[in-house]
Amino acid sequence: MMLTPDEWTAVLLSLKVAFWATVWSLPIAIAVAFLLARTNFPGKGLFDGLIYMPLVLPKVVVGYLLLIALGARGFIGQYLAEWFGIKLIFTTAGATVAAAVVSFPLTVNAIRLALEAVDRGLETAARTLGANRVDVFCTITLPLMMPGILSGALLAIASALGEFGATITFVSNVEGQTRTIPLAIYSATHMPDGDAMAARLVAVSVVLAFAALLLSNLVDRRVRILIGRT
Amino acid sequence: MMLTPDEWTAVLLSLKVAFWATVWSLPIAIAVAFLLARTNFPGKGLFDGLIYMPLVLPKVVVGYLLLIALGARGFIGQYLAEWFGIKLIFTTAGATVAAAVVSFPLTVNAIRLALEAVDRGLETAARTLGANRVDVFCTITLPLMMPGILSGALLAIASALGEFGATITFVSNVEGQTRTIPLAIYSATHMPDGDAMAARLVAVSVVLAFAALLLSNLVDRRVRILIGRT
Amino acid sequence: MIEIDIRIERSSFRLESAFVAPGAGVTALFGRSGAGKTTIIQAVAGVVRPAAGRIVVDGETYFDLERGIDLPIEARRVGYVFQDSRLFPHFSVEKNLRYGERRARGTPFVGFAQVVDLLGIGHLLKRRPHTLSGGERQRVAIGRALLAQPRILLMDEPLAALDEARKLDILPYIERLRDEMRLPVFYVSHSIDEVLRLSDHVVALADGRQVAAGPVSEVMSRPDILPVVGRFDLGTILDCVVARHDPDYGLSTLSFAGGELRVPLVDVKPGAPMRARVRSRDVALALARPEDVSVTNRIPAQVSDIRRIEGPYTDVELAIGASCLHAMVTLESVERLRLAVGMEVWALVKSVAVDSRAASFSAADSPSAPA
Amino acid sequence: MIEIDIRIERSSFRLESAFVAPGAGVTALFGRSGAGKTTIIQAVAGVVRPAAGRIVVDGETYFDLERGIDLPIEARRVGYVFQDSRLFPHFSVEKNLRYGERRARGTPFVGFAQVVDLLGIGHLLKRRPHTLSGGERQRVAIGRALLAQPRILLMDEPLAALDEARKLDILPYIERLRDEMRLPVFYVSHSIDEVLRLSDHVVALADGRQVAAGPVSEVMSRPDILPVVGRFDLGTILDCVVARHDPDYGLSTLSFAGGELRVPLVDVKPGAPMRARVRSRDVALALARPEDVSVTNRIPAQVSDIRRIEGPYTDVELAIGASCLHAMVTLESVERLRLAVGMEVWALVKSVAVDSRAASFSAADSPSAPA
Amino acid sequence: RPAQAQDVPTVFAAASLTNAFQDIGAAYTAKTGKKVTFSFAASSALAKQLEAGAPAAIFASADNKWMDYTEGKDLTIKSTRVTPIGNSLVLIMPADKAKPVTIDKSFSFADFLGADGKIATGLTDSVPIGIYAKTALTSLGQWDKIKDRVVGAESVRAALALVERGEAAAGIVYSTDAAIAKNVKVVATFPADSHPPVEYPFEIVKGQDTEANRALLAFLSGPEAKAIYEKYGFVVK
Ligand SMILES: Nc1ncnc2c1ncn2[C@@H]1O[C@H](COP(=O)(O)OP(=O)(O)OP(=O)(O)O)[C@@H](O)[C@H]1O
Ligand SMILES: Nc1ncnc2c1ncn2[C@@H]1O[C@H](COP(=O)(O)OP(=O)(O)OP(=O)(O)O)[C@@H](O)[C@H]1O
Ligand SMILES: [Mg+2]
Ligand SMILES: [Mg+2]
Repeated sequence: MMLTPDEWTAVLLSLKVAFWATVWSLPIAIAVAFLLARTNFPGKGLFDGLIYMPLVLPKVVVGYLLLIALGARGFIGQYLAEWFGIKLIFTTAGATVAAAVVSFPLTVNAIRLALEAVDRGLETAARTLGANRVDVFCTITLPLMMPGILSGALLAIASALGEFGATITFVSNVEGQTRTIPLAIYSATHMPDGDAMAARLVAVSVVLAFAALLLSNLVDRRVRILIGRT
Repeated sequence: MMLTPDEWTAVLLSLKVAFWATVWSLPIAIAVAFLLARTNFPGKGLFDGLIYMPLVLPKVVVGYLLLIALGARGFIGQYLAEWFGIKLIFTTAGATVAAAVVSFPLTVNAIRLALEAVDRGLETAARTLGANRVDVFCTITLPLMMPGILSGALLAIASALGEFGATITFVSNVEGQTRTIPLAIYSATHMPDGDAMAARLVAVSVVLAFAALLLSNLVDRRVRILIGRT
Repeated sequence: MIEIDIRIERSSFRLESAFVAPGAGVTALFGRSGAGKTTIIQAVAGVVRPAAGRIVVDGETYFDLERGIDLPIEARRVGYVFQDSRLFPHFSVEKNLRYGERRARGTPFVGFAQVVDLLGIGHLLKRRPHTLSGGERQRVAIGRALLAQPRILLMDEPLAALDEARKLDILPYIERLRDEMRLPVFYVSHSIDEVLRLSDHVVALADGRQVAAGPVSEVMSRPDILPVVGRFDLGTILDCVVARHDPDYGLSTLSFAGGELRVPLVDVKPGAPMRARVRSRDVALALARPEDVSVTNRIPAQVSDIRRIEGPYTDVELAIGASCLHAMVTLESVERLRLAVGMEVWALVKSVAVDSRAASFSAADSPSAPA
Repeated sequence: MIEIDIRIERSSFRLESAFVAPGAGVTALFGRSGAGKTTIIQAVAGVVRPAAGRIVVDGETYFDLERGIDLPIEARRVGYVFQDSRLFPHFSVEKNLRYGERRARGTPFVGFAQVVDLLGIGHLLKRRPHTLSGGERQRVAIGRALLAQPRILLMDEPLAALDEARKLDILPYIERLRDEMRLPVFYVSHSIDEVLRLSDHVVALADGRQVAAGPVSEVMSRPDILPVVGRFDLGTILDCVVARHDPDYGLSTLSFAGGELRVPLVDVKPGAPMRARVRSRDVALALARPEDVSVTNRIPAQVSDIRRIEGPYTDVELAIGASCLHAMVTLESVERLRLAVGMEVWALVKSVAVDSRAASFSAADSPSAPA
Repeated sequence: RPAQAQDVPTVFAAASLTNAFQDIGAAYTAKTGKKVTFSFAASSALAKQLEAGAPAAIFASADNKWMDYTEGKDLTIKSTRVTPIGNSLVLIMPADKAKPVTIDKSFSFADFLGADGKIATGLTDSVPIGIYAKTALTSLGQWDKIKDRVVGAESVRAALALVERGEAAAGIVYSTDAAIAKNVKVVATFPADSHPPVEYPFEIVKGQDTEANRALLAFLSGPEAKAIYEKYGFVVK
């Protein structure tokens, strides 16, 4: 199957966005999952609810909210630009943020479930052996919740690969910057003669998804052997 | 906050769609999660991959594929209509199918994680006490994975409430039939004075999401007490 | 009758075992940590699949590689008390107990109230498993297995987490199951006391090999069993018949081939068979019948063998009529008394030191009192 | 010194306990299932927070409600061997062992090779915990706790899953920790043998109440301890000094206030203090010094008390010089010998029946041999 | 409910017709007492649904391409086509920066946009407004110079939002959209010869050619409707 150069650009961009969205959101998702599963603080319910918002709102609305918040004139965006020189709108970085935000509830949810399944008795045992909370988290909790983290990462990658609404609304469709596979497919399906192109790109998406799944399954198997859950 | 009758229609329709999508997809998701977590069969990798497809593909493509498959002339849809008199296109049933399909990978993933965390030693113990596999599943496995099922249900409801792309592509935007909140928001943004309406509907989405979360948390707490994971 | 003839392969472990155990009574699985005891239990329960062989319990084939039989776990009706208790965390203690009861087939031989009472778990019924102490958990697990009205009871160190007093409470009940219900029991325990008291049959394992299998009196007097039982627990088992009771003094007299033994009162009708265990270290020897000593049992015997064990310990084998008794004495005593094979001596055994129990297959209709 | 004075509240359980245990040596926590033993251990480890009171170990305050001190678990440096082994499933056996070792502070008092060797787990190092048998798991757990070089060792039924032979291997090592490292140990066990052999101090609990606490010889001879220890394990502890060795016969002579006792050879220098435990049921009485019997220890004594226990069992308290010894004899013997308070008798104790061990706080530089 | 599609005709309409059609629908019901339902979505989505057998009565597309597509597939009836309205293409800017310009062959969009200003419109290869914009820019000889400055939004409304919020320096939208937007000003109208005419063709769907649907189509292109179209800024033909 041959892709046109434009399509190749879209595929590579999608991979880049999915990769970075996952890399950035994972640690934050782990931290948030930890807060939700293990701590209690005032306003936790609200926080919990906010986490699910990107899922429950139409993605276009999410994109619009991102635009309002993180656009060059947005109430956060203007400071990002002023202080750090970070520009999100119309950039790949912005597409990454959109993908990360949309996949965030999924990632958090997967990690949280895994975290709750970790035997706290093992954590206690580690502490009696002289490990402090951080140490325990890194050496016991984190490895034991690896299947959940992997699953969360897979969801993040998959949903980043498929993200359309928030991306196009927030960062629009700029060739080579924000035009990921879904945006290209969207365009294709809106062209009377775009079916072939759409089919090619859908096929690429499917292949990528399978590759991600395969990789995640391989890693998962290794992880499960490592943590003795075979 | 006052909603117009049209808006009320959309809200009630969204609730109906989210409810039925969840009710229908949960048992299937449980069965699929079980297949994936506990069994091995040829083509399992392919099956696993297919489950994630609705997540990885742009929702518009998912809607388009549904249209091709389940539309009145679709290769499945024509038999549905002929044999069972089931019509999905333009109907609330179709919107429900779209919502269920899109949320399916999320639900399966949550349930699968929970299923994998169930201690198989307890299942063995139940079998030695005379319970067959089905009995064990109903009395031991299912209750123990309840937090995961709840979490999966919450994800299903949330994503059904937010589903736009697949719905509008598959069953169009028909008032009272398929115009759920996200579609109503879409329509609102195409009206000169639609911003206020869009904002109202977004607010309703948020409220619904919080209500669902609250409910799920309440149930979750009870479930956790019941299964001794407090 | 229970026939086991299996081979099990594990990544770094291979077990081979073949024995026939009586269809009622307790079969003890014996051996050091990692010997394969749990593995055998698991094979009987159907949790582990042997690589070859067959398992037949009471005429019912659980597993037979050649005939392609492999009964599912739930059809085997085994009452499995796991080494870890495996209570259902989402059920109360009561529901845990009822779980197997509700699924039991055949006529129940034991009732809910009876089990709860015996195990002393009445005050725990409404509790959740995670709020129980280690021993409480194990008691509930035993109750749960019993109430499933199993065809065979598989007990994997069931009493290890229990205190002596509780053990002594529960042991007679297991004996009763064995005697009254004729329920076969496979019993894993590291406590020789428990094993000797309960078992009719012993299977000794070492590193997956079956070292010995047979009736307890036979296996336990084999010298190659020493590393397993430990020096202090060497002893002799005497097959006796209850001769008479002396309730005033709280003593019973048992007669065995070659003599009589007075032991703390047993709750068994005269004429019934009994088994008495006399530990070697509890037997002293005298050259003449000593008078004016508190030792009640003074039995004439003949030295049939003298064997050095280790350190100061010497095993003196005595022939008492057709029976045999072992005494453990110091080397110093052997020399001082000039003991030699063929010498006539008196064996001194304190009544309070004898463990006696109703022999299995007896017609006894009540459990023996704690010895 | 370890000071415990705590109150713990649980939904359906309330524990109150206050005792002072020596800063080295083993303190046994004793009591029936559900009495609160694990709960105390957990409070010391910091896993359970007392509602009130204080816990001071070796001058370091772990917990003090009033002063607002509550050291985090990891700062307490306790070596906790859990009732369930709690090995880390994602590490190999070796990594489990190294986990605490790498985080240990202070100079290590025990090395990796030493621990692996002693526990016989060298062949398991590369294995994963889920492939271990119950006893293997527990051995690894013990090793892991030791290698963390703890300030206090908390052992919750550590040997319950082990076979006798393995127990006998490990016990001397725990004794060695106690004696050489002067490492205080809290020890929960249902085995009186273990407790008596290891402990200097006993805390007896019943339903959350502290029934007794104090030196083992004191607590164990209190009559109200009977329900806990069980009739068979009543006994007397004699504080002795090693008088001389007789390697030819494999015997040692211990002298105590009032007499001498010959016991199997102990590996302790003459002059060193020892402790010997004589079980009541192992003591027989004679009115005259019996000759020509294998019993080595024949000690003149005076009957100071006679008490009926239950059934045929009677406890005869003997005064031997300044010491006291208990004999358990049948009622029949009491009558036959016409035993009465004040009578002169001979106490007969077989050498092989005496448990002797190096008394703690001794200058002994090697562990005592298994008795 | 399959019967409902028969009883009440469903009109497939491009999303940009939302407001006008709702008003016209109300007027139709008021006048005839008959109900009508609408489904507003992208013309492309509607065309695909027709292809999949959606039982719509009338298809109102936002451009000729998709109407040609359905005609080509024999989904709509060519002979019923009416094109009552059109639109014009305008250049807009945020209200606070707006300065009128004239677009002709000499007008440089690059200079107009400044160093890194972006120009927002619909997706240039799929959303109708984007296609028109690309055609216009190409015919003006500007496309190659600024194509990397063109940001394609998912719809006209989204493009408008980008300009309203000042994220894009300028935008190319329909005059109808510009008329209702709040913080933008039209700074120029594209010459009519720079792009094909912007037209909204309506046709009856194959198999729905009933008396009632003809009447409805006639009403949608009739005088009452035209008044409403005008109100919303459409160019009425
Ligand atoms: N998490 C808990 N919540 C409520 N009650 C508890 C909890 N854990 C233990 N208990 C109760 O506290 C009491 C003491 O428990 P503990 O575990 O200390 O007993 P134990 O002496 O160690 O017994 P065992 O020998 O059976 O292990 C028991 O009655 C137990 O049921
Ligand atoms: N899942 C497994 N995979 C590989 N080896 C195993 C597995 N389970 C047990 N083993 C090994 O099989 C051997 C026998 O184990 P088993 O549990 O039967 O021992 P056991 O006699 O019950 O010992 P214990 O008294 O310690 O419980 C051990 O060496 C153990 O390490
Ligand atoms: Mg075992
Ligand atoms: Mg305990």
